[in-house]
Amino acid sequence: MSTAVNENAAGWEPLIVAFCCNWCSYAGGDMAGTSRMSYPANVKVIRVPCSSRMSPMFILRAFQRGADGVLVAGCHPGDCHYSTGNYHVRRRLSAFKRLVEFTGVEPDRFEVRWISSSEGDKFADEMADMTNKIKALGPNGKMRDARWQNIT
Amino acid sequence: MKKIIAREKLPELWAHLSEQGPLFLPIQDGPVVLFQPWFEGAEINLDAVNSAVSPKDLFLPREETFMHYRCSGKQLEMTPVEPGEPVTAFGVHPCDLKAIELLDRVFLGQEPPDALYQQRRENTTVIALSCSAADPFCFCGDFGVDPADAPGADIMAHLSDDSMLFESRTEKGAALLEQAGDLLADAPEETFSREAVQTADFNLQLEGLAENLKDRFDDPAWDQLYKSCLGCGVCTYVCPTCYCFDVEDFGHEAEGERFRCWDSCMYGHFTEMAGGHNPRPERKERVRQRFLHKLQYYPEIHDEIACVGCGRCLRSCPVNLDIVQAIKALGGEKIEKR
Amino acid sequence: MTTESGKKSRLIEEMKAQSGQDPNSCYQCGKCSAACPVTAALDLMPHQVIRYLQLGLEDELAESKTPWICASCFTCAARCPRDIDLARMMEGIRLSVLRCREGNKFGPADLTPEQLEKLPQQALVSGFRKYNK
Amino acid sequence: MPRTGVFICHCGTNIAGTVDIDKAVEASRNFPGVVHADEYRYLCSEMGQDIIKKAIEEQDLDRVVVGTCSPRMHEATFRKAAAEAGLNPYLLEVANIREHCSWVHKDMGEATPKAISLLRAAAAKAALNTALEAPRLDVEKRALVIGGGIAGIQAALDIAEAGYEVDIVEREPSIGGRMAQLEKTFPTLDCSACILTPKMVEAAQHPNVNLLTYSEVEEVKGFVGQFDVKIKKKARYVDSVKCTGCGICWEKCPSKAPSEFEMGLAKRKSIYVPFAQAVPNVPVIDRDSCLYFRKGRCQICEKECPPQAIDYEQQDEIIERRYGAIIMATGFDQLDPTIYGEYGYGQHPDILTGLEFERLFNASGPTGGKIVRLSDGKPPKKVVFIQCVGSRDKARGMNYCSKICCMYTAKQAVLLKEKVPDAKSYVFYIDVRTAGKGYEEFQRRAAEEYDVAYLRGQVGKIFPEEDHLVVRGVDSLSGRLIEINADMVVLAAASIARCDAPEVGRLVGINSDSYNFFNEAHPKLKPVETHTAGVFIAGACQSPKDIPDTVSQASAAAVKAIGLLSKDKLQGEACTAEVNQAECSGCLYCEAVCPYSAISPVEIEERYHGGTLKRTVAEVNPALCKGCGSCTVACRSGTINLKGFSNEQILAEVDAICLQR
Amino acid sequence: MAEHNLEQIEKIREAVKQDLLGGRIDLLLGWEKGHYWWQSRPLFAQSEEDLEKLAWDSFCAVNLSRYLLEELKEHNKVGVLVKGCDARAFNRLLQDNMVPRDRVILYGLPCPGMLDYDRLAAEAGSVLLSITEENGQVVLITAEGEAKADRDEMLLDKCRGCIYPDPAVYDQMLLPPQGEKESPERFKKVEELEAMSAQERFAYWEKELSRCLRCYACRQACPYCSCRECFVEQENPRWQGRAYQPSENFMFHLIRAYHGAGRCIDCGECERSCPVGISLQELNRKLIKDINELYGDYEAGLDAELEPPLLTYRPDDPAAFSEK
Repeated sequence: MSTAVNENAAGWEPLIVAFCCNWCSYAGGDMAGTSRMSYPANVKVIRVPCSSRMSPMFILRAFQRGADGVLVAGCHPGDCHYSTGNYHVRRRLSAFKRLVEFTGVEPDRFEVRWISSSEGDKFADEMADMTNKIKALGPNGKMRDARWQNIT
Repeated sequence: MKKIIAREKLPELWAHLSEQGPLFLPIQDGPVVLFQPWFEGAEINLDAVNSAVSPKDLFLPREETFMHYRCSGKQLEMTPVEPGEPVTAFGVHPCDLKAIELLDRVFLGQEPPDALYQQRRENTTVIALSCSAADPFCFCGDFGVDPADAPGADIMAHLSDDSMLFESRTEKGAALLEQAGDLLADAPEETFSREAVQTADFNLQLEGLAENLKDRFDDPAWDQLYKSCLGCGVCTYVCPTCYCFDVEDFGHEAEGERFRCWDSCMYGHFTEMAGGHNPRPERKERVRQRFLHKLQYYPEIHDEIACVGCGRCLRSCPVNLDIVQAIKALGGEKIEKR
Repeated sequence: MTTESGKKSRLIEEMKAQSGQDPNSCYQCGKCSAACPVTAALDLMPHQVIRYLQLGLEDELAESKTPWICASCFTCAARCPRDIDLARMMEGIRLSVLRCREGNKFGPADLTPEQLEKLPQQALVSGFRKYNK
Repeated sequence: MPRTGVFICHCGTNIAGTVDIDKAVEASRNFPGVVHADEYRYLCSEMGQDIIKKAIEEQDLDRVVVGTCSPRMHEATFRKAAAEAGLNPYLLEVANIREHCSWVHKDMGEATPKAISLLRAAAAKAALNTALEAPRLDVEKRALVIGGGIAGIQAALDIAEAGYEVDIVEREPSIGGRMAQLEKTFPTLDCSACILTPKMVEAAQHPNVNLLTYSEVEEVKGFVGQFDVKIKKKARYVDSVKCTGCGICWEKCPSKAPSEFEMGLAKRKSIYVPFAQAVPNVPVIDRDSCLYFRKGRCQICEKECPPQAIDYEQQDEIIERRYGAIIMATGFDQLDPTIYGEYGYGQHPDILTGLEFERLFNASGPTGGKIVRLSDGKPPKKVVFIQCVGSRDKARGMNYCSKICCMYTAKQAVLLKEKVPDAKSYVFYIDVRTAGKGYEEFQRRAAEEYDVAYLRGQVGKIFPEEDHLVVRGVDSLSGRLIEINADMVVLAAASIARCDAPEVGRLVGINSDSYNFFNEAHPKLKPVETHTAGVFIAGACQSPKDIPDTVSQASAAAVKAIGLLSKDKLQGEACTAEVNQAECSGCLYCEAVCPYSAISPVEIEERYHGGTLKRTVAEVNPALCKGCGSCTVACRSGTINLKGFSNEQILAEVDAICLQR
Repeated sequence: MAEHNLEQIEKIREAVKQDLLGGRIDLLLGWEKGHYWWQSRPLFAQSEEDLEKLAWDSFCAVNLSRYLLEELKEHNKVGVLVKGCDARAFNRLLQDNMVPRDRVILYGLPCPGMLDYDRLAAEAGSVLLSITEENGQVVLITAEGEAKADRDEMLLDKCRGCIYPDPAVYDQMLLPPQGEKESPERFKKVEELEAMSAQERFAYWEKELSRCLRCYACRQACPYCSCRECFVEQENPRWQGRAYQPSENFMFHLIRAYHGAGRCIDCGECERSCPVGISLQELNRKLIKDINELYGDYEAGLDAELEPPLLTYRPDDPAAFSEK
């Protein structure tokens, strides 16, 4: 039973869901905007208060619903607005990333990055980089729920 | 109609049958045998005593979408799912087929019949297979099942060391044998005689049990019986006569599909009501429900115990709590062997 | 003094690879030199050796006697506030100097059969290893 | 179904230039739950806000989505507007279609569908928004200052002057701290006592300041505005009320112990005040050395005390008080240089640390203010100062620069020259760091006018020879070995965090860096705040500091505390975690990951088989919770959820954002 | 049953009898035999008569500690027979505040490793009547005669990687401990899977998980699954759909395993309980292996005082992603 992916390869554009912590990475995204940097529109950001709010289930849900890549971004270690959130994230998502890879998802499809509120350039670069990598990998069929594609 | 095929030619027959539509048969999948659609290279295991999960899946799939819904503004649009193509089930053992008859009484025995079930039932040709072996958990003998014969089959099949025999029992079955054409040869009558398979004897006294149980709802035996139950639901999922399902939606408020899927009375959520009340809050009530349903409630309506002695719950329960133990604890053991 | 910054020095890269020490973590406090028991005999003080490494003065280092006088007593390493193992670094320099030096190769052919017979196997292997890169 | 209104801002051409607004409005109308969609040129303007307010009232909207700039920009503005129209402000969501969309994409064909997608996600989230109320908390109008050094004194005085009560808890018998140990202060060479003592006295006499000396904080509970603190007032064995500080007791006391204040260079009596200007001027009895406590006899102090203030029966006393704010000013320690075997510290009486040397200058110090060698009492003619002893040393000491040593070494060299005019000073340094008003000038004067020889290098070995110490070092600039026959060596030992700083930090719920210095909430923008609301830090407990920096930081911390105390009520965080206690299994993983100690166990009763069963579950204190949500992920069953960023809301956003077509 | 075995049972029975009859415990959790000699089920003994049924042999695989969750609601003091994995399970529950230490008496038993009937039966070839054990071998007794098999080869899968057969926590050790075991093969399967390409791994897991019935037996049997309400059953939000889609299978199994990160005691009850034989333990072991590699060795259940690795951190922790 393999999951069918409907997109025709030619017109296919990847969907990348980026979960950004409110204080650093989301602000880094704002900075990218304020500085009029540009990155692919394939990336769509969901704001969370802290990267430690990131339940692995949100990540899997994004894959189920058709995301081709998922990025979680938080403050650099030591800079967490809530002081220790990202230290916990580092452990949680390192373990989870390896588990997800273990079940066959390509490593590039799920990434974690530390992006500070001043790193607009890094934000834009990471988004472009992720998009390029996902484009190279092609559409993600793994863990995708084919039924969601029938819904508008 | 009686036909025979050499054992080594069976793959050709399967390939042929699967061209007509999905062909389900016992396939070795990792450490277990399951009824699955045939595919090139599948490892068919006809020697397995029983599949890990019963083939009730074919008529009551673990998941079955039955409608799509869509709202736009105040308009609600509902589209039922189209019926599927005809299916062949190959190698269903007599106990499992007996169980399907028990399910028929539930889904088809009253008006209106369950359309989804009915459609699958009508769409499926069942090739039953007599048992060439039993394991220590097979106790179908207690339930009037003949391991060598399955009355409800479209075709009855028997396996020997070098060949397989088919005997059509219905028109559907005959048609199927017919269109297999040259793959099958006519079978002489004498090849059908078989040795009886010896099943386990747990020394059960089933007669009058249902009647007897009417007064045992509050029997202290329940206080002990349920204790080891983990509430895992394995028994209900592997059981050929369990038929409970749940209905769930997939999608969002405005669009999606509605499907039904297996559920289990061993789960707390099974009976949880919208307001939060749960009439079967603990394992004790759930264990009692499952066994009384098999042994008392079902017989009260359908005059037969809802167990076929397939032994799956004996094999699969991680803590060895099974229907035999329950029957014995509830007075269903013969006092002395006559 | 001409520095060669910008260009990667083979000697220094070799030294880094051999010793695992990074000269850039030195802030030139001179404690190594102050602690070294043979400073008086050195043409370059230990901290100056590191400074030369920082500046990429490869030729000057190759000419220096210091690495060859260093007795590897590890006092410098024990005292260094920057956690640099200077004794290792000196050994790294010695090895790199040897390896970078041309025309210094010798092999089994350079030895007489008698020598080959007499010399311990281990010494031969390590000798070839040292002088044959 | 909610009644959601979507409002899309053109932001002039900032958004409208790349996002097709009409298309976005049209698409929004089809989102589930949307009953109204509109656009405007500048939604954040008065007019724009009025459009939203009017629609809320006329269309009876119960959810609002605004597609505008970043929520970090104008979320507050729009929420206020919604509130003015009678809608709970938390029912409004912002879709960031400017910074995250129109400004980063150039093509309308790309930006428009993305904007629609973001709007759809916001609408899906908004549908699940609930009305939230930020908790309002009482403020106890009293502050606690932990540590009675110059930082603590300054902070307390500032708070007291602003009209609030403040308690100083000091573990030593007197306030004053490190500054009281100093002779002179750089770069002006003011007498340290002369500027500190008046402050100490002022603190003691201020009606709003309450001194709790010889006391320690035992327990801190509660949260900003309402810290419940237990303070242990250790028994002094002297009745502070009766005592007049006449000094007869310590004059007559027959037993002695090394003086902590004099860094062990001198002895004090068993009943003592640490130094002459001590505040309060009330002695304490040191049980460990007191003859009466050790052997049960003596009692001379009791006999001699004119007001009969000695009380051997006195017990430790626990004081419980509530405070609105806490300032940590616990100061620093000096690194013990014995780990540097090559310097021979501890093996020779003429090898001293900077703080020990400082005491020699003091008229009431161990030498009565004479600069002499402790070995033979002769004035030193050659003194070697070694800097960076333990500082900037990642191998054996601390990786940081202690900041004050360059200046105090220069100061001590200058003072030495003044006291012993024919003395010669040598300073081994790695770098001279004298950033500060008048600092560089002072250090240059030391080198140029006071004949202090600065040698750029370090010392490898010190060993005694005849009556002097041979200091063998190197001058890296000349590349020469230097050997000095010194009479005395002064080690500028690193300033380090108090050894018990992490435990003290834990008491009040703040954390420390890898050197055990307390962490500020933000290194630049919140230098005196901590991650625990209502707890501020001042002085060298945060990092090594000189006096002016310490005093400035103390005043800054005081201002923060005053700002807090001046409020009648505190506005808490609305987006806090909450526990569904019926489903909570009580594993308390949430408690383990909470950075604010906002989660605690609580026992509840539950019905079970007709009876009741007690069990432990988690409870969130909304006053402490800051809404990070780390607990929600530690909770496997989703029993703890975060208001405003709930599991349901985030999943709804994911679902919506993934509906691509 | 071998003599040796009967002696052991007698010893155990004597030890717990005193406590049960003397009132030190109100209930003893042990094992009794099922329909056949190779089956054991939990025993809930409250009387001397109950204790007569007590069994201890090579088929007592059921992890008893989990029953404490329910039994402590009804009984004040409960005694439990614990093997290595039951004891680690107990520590696990203790760490999660699920059981009060002072209301449980743990009777320690060294575990010889539990045998797999299916393996024995397959090895025997014909109908297996009984077995005896001697010197690391199992003697298979059939109608046709006797055959010997290497005991280690006959172990349940879950017992093959076991390192700690002795209880890590107990109040009283009833039989002499046997010491730690080497298990070079513990992560072998994980490593094999790691060596595959992503595509191959996905194919492996998709097939493996396609069998899943979502009966959640793995969860019910697991000593780290002690939530009152599991995420799979939550209605709001609906994390886990009930459909048998591959995506839902992955959701369930990844999250089930992840919830055990740093908490799984590697007892293998999940895999043993699985009616369709999914190699669940490999998911758990992958996490154990990675967390040990990244954040230092940690063996869940050995010491209830040690904080599980995902509840703590060090500022200089490594990450499995780029931190640049």
